[in-house]
Amino acid sequence: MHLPLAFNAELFIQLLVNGITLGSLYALIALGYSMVYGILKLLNFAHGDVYMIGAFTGYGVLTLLGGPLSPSIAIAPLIVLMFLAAMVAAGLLGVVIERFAYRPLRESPRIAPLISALGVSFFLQNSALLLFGAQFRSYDSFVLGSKNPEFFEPGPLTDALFVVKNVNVQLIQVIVLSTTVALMVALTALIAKTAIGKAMRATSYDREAAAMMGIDTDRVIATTFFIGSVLAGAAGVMFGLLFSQVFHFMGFLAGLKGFTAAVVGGIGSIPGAMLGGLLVGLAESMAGGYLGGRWSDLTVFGILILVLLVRPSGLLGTRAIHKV
Amino acid sequence: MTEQAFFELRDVSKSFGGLSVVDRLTLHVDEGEIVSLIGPNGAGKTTVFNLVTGIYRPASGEIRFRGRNVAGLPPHKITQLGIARTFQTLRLFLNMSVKENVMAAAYGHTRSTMVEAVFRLPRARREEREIAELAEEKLAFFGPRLAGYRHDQQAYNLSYANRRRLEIARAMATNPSLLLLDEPAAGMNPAETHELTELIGRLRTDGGYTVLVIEHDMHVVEGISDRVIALDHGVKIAEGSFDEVATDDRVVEAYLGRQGPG
Amino acid sequence: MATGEDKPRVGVDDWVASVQDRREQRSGLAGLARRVDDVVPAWARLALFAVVAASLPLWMDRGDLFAYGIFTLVYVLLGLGLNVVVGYAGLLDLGYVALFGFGAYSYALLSSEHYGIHWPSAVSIPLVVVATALLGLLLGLPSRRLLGDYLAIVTLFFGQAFVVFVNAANPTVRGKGLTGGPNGIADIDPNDLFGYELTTRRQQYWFILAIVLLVLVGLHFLSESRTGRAWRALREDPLAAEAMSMPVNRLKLKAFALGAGIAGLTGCVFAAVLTAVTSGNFALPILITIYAIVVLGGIGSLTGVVVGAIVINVSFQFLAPENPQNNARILFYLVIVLLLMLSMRPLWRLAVVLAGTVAFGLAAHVLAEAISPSWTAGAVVEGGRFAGLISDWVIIPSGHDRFANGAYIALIVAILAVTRIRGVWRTLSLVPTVYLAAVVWETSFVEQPAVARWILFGALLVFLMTVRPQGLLGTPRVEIV
Amino acid sequence: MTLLRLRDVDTYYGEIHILQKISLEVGEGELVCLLGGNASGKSTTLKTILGLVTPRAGAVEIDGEDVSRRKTSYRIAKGLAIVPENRRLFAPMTVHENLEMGAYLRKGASSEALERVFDLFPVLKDRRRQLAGTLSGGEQQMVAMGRALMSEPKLLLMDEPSMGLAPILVERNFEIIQQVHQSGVAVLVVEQNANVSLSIADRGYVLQTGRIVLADSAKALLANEDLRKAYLGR
Repeated sequence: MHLPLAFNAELFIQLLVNGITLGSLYALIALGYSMVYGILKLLNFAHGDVYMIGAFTGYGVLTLLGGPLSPSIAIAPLIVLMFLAAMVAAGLLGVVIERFAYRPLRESPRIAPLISALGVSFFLQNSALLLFGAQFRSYDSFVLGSKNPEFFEPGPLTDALFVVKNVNVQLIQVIVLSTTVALMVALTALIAKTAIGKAMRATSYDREAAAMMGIDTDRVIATTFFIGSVLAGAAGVMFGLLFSQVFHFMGFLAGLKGFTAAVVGGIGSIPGAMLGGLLVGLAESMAGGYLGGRWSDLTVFGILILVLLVRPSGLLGTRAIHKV
Repeated sequence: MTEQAFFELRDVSKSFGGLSVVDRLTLHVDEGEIVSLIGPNGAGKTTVFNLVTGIYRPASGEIRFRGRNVAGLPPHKITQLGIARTFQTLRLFLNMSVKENVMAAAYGHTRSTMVEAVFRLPRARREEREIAELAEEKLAFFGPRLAGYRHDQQAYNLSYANRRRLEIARAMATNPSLLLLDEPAAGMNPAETHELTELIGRLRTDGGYTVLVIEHDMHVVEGISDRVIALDHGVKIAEGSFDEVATDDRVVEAYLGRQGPG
Repeated sequence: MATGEDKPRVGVDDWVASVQDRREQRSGLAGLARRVDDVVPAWARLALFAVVAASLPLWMDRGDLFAYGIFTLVYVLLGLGLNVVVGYAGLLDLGYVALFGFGAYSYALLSSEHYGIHWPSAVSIPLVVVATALLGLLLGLPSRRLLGDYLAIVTLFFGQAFVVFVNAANPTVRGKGLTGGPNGIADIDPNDLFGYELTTRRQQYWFILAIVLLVLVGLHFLSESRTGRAWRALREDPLAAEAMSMPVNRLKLKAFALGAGIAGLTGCVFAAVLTAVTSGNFALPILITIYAIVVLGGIGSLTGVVVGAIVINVSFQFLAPENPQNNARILFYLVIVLLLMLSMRPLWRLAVVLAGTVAFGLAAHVLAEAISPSWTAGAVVEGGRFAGLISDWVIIPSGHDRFANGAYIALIVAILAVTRIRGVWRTLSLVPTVYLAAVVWETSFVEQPAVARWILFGALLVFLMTVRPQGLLGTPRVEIV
Repeated sequence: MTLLRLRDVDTYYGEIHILQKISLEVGEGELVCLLGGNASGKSTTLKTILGLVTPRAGAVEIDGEDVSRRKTSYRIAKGLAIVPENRRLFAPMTVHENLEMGAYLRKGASSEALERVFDLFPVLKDRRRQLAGTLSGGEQQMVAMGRALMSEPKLLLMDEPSMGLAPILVERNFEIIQQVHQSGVAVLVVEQNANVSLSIADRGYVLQTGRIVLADSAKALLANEDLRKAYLGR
């Protein structure tokens, strides 16, 4: 094992850039957890698998349209199409899951929907395993749109958009980050300003009282699942583009980290999810770079424990005053 | 006031997110007294109970019980020292039987360990018997209302008034000397309220408890209180006999309204 | 209705007096099970279970005794331990299976060829149980601050960390990988009764049965003690429990430790029976299985755990990949019959479904053929005289593995959906569902029975929860507001 | 014209039979009170009216239409509004947002309705940007009332307007109920404080262990011997 004796600025910046991109991905997943938890107090274990299905949907679109080496349409619309398809598919899946696995359990003890969620997660994971096999499916985004496919030349996605201290910041990394930020801003506006956003807040605070105001809470909850799942679907495609591969088990760990990000940032808070996501992404990237890959997950775990012990309501969460 | 009161709050303050809920509150209860705490909604009455029972930790001040400062102790320790309460919102163990609810509260003054329980050793068996007797005795305090055939019913089957009674029985099973009752008459009809008024009296005469009670029903307050303390915005605005407090201008303005008591 | 004496007195609510009249009679199997559970005293149930269970080896062959008998008992033990944590104390512990694994690995280290240590069970088992209980205590520490789902996620991480540690970390101790990595540890000693080694399946079975009975009795006594009541109170309302003199944090740790101890004990007998351990035995699917057992039986009920373990393990072994495909066929017929029964009343619905299915199939077939002839080019597996008819009806693409897999998943989703909707919609959606069942069957089941089984299991969990969230023997929690 | 009618409603909570053949009605512009001890089934009756629980048998009619199988939002849109027990404000939202929620289904008319609510409770106008959870108990009660009036209901449901409130607030509450009633809105007061509610009501029902045991004019009920003993006390 070698210790970095001198501070290596290039390595650090590389890890920083990687961490931020990874973090924005976790932030998107975290939002889905956060929103669903906020409104139903339900730990939606299937959320990570919705993200996985999103990644596979993007893969499906890519394959249908000729694959990465010889796409039948231009790259920009291809990527937009992949995102759209994955977001819609994931969104619908989220709504279906809510309708059939969670809605019948609204009035049940807390453990019932949790077990149901585990069941859904299990179902989705193994379905993907059965359909797509255990091997990794390659997005090959590295060569996507390559000028010379025969020699596997890097495609435009990996072009350096700008350079910091000899570290290339790739186009795809900028796309991921800016998409995330745009989605966050849109979501914040939606929740703060629109009628459905206010209805969501009202429903998450007191579902029955919201219903008494004439708010169709079933629809509000379905909408929440839809939005959260759409974001997860987008994250799934991002993962595929960033790491060039998707697999049936990818949802489990990503889900755990997404939830960690949500908790660390403070459940129910949108900026909290972003912050938590970045923190988890950076921690994973830094731990992986400096300590070795096997420590990265344990580091994330450590952060979770630490934050929860010091600030149980998360960094940006509001401390609930328990009425007694 | 004696040098060392049975129970007293000295300059106790508590605020939530900058909002002061209890502000330098000082009050005392002597042994064997029945004292009522009144005041408008949000005056901080229930917060006082939460501070006394250790659910909240006071920002400053002392809560002294039999000469010992209990502020900052965990709730179960405070209960074991002899302060027990009921909850305004009713927090029974709904999916346990009536008798079990009372028996569970005997935890603090029983000692048998898990191992003794698993092997049914003599001490565990004896304590089980004692707990069961204790529960029956406390439930018997409420006469036919919580009579034998109800003991094995799940608590959620009870009517609202009976739930309030069961909460009192449960609190009694912790063997307290000070009972804090949070709106015991809420949700009771006049006949039941009348019965409750008598019951609180019996808590002192037959049970030997000292009682601090939060109540909105002025008939109850009038019927039971040795002394009444009125709070508003976390501050004591009046203290004295029922008649003194009920005619106090600030109490009338903030709480009773122009029609006065009743 | 309100005649004479029946007329309630104004001002007196007599809910309790009338509650038995107001409770509906539960119908069906679950209702019957509940009534039996209510009427038969605990000792009689235990005696019945003991007698039936003890007689098992007398008529079962060795393989079945292992698959149906020993495995069920292991699941019972695991369920009992988890029931202490989740059922009694209401703490969501998703790291439970790691404690089971810790017990198994610890026993393996103390009694196997791995390091050449061969301590007798009388030493190693108590040691392992205590160590696992301590580890459980450690795992329970976050429960002092964390509530509900937060605790669940932290413990889930712990479970993952255990698998990573065993598989990947595998630190070198005394010149050897401590946990054997992915290969695990083999050549584990059988349990022994003060020197007498339990080598036959019968001996092992009876040994585990004795442990199960002891644990059952002990837990029954414990649940009727001050600790058991305090746990239930804590589950109902932690704040009220604390205000009623119960040291909530210490009680949580006690539950964690006891549950862990039982898991450790199970690990010891499990490792000894299997003679080898690998991390796969302690991964997520097993955790979910244990939860399913506890939840299926009805959380908090000892009888429920036993019933849950029997139901789950028997159906698991029944569907095991090693078993002939016949079982899968029975399952499919069962599903179709069940679906049809759901729509039996009124009778015209059945006719509609059957006719609709036939028509639907023909239409689908024509459509598929029109799109691409290869979609219908596959051969029917069986069918005898009807082979021709069937192949004109179902869609069977040539090279149909992927298609069959998809159809299988779609079928399960469709069945789940059918159970959740009512009336005309149910009748309508039954048509494609029954058709799908036929397609799945005729395309000769799916390639990977193990995976297919887990899919079915996931769906069953959802189904069970949405239909009967309180489990078979659990009482629904009611609140009158 | 009957605004609200319950016909032989049977409601279950899990396995327990709560409401047994409940029938009641509220006419246009009427002030009716439903009396009963806590857990006599009053809240369940309200939930059945609102569609938060579904009756196994019987019908709920609003404005002559059977809405038994309709969603809560549909019923609210037909002119119901409720002031729930213990107010149930959305504490982390502003006063203004709370009021907006009351008019969730009538977005067009909300600014006018808002003015009317501010006329009724001038103090809320100053506090419109404040979070509802930080108001005093009395102000919260005003928000709850105002929120219900935002939808300009034909029938206002009041769940336990005196429960757990200081005497001064109870008094104010009933003044406002009368005021609303005089402006032509029908009101169904669900209460166990028979004294106050019967004194302002036209008619009343008494609910006991899930059954209606008395139904009469308010005057007759006040004179009823059983009722006096149980509810008017002393």
